[in-house]
Amino acid sequence: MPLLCPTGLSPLATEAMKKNILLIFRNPPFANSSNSDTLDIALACSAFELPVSLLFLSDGILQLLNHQQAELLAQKDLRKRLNALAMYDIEDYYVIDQDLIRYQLSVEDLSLACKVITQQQLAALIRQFDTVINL
Amino acid sequence: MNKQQALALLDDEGYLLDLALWDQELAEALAKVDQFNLTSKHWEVIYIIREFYQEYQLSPAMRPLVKMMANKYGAEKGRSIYLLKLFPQSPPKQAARYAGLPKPLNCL
Amino acid sequence: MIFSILIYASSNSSQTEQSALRFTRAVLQQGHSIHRVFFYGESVNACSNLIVTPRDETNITEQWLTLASAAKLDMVVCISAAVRRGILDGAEAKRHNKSSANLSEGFQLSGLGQLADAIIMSDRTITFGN
Amino acid sequence: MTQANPATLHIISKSPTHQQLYRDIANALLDDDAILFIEGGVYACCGTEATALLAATNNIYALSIDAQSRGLANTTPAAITLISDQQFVELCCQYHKTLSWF
Repeated sequence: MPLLCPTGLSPLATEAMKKNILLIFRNPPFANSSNSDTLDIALACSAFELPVSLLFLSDGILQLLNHQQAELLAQKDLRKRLNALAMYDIEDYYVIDQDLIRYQLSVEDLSLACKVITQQQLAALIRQFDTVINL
Repeated sequence: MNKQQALALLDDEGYLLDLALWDQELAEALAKVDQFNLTSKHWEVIYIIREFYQEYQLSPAMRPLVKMMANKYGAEKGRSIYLLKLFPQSPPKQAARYAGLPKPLNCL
Repeated sequence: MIFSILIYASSNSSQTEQSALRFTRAVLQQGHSIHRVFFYGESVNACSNLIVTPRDETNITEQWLTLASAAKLDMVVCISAAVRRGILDGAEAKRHNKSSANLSEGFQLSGLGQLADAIIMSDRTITFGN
Repeated sequence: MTQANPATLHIISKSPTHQQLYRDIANALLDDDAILFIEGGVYACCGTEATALLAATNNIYALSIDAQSRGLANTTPAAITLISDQQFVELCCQYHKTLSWF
């Protein structure tokens, strides 16, 4: 296996500024803290002018369901903070059509205005980003 | 309220320990201890920031605070320069203190 | 190249910390640099100085500290993840009125901005999680 | 300066028991992407899962130490290249970014 690795390369400042980041939400609400942790990364990146996009993949779309009542479980409602994203200039959200179909959902059932992409478009979407974080 | 009474209600960064205790009078008292004068312009920001928290369960950072000010009070007040004149240390942090909200997400 | 490592392990006993440590060593061995190692989520638990490892098991915290001091690593622990899990440095212990601090010397508590900075400053950010 | 490769290195650390994860990975792959199995992910080497992913990309690796430690070093199919920690680092350099699946 020919593996060649250029050492000592670092991004030029201008290159660094052009970086963009995709954050993937893969877990349902209340499962663990990963959705909340991922959201906090989004807010932090926004403070650093790093362009952020969000992908709600698999059970991640369940985080967006309307009519949740987190307070019944004495939990904070993550959707309130998700709704704040637009105020942080984070407005690029994606879901996959198959995930909607699997749970018999439509975009109207979701609390954010997501772009629906097909399963086949997922790989091309990922390709557009310099960094992907998938907690 | 004297300085000692006020400090007892705050953590050592000056944020309210029990958010439920907040009211306007308390905010004025805290400002007085800081020798900081809350004008009606400051109150506009304090109310905006509380509104933001009610809606999003989050103390806003600078960018959303500016946005929200612009939405509600127009472009002149929706500028970071304007907010920095009112709260010279850091508008999101200082206003969150007087608004009785948690410290904004620690980003730096 | 400049690397940063994000660790998001859900338990101390998992192999994830070990994988991240070995990877970090390999990065350095090959002449690359590590901009930052960022501990997030449950992995902040590895940064407590109260961890007692059975004698016949490896103490991962000590290994991080050894590597960090040899390679001058910047090891940052997410402050909000740490504090809510009872990992406090002196300043946080005082601030929250707790009787003791337990963050191992060699780790620093700081905000998520340090992760955003790491992403911007590094050519590669690698996540180790489970 | 050989930074032209825009492809992704997918790092998988869960076993194929996590079927939905593997379906997501399959959808997330382009044919010039690479897969690296680490930790429990190396169990994919002894089932049909890796073969299914092989249809999507030819670049499949497994971390040698993780395969060896789990008793899989000798049963790993020839199509999967066992690599060292050093080669893991080299792969990260070769690909534009990594995406961890766990």
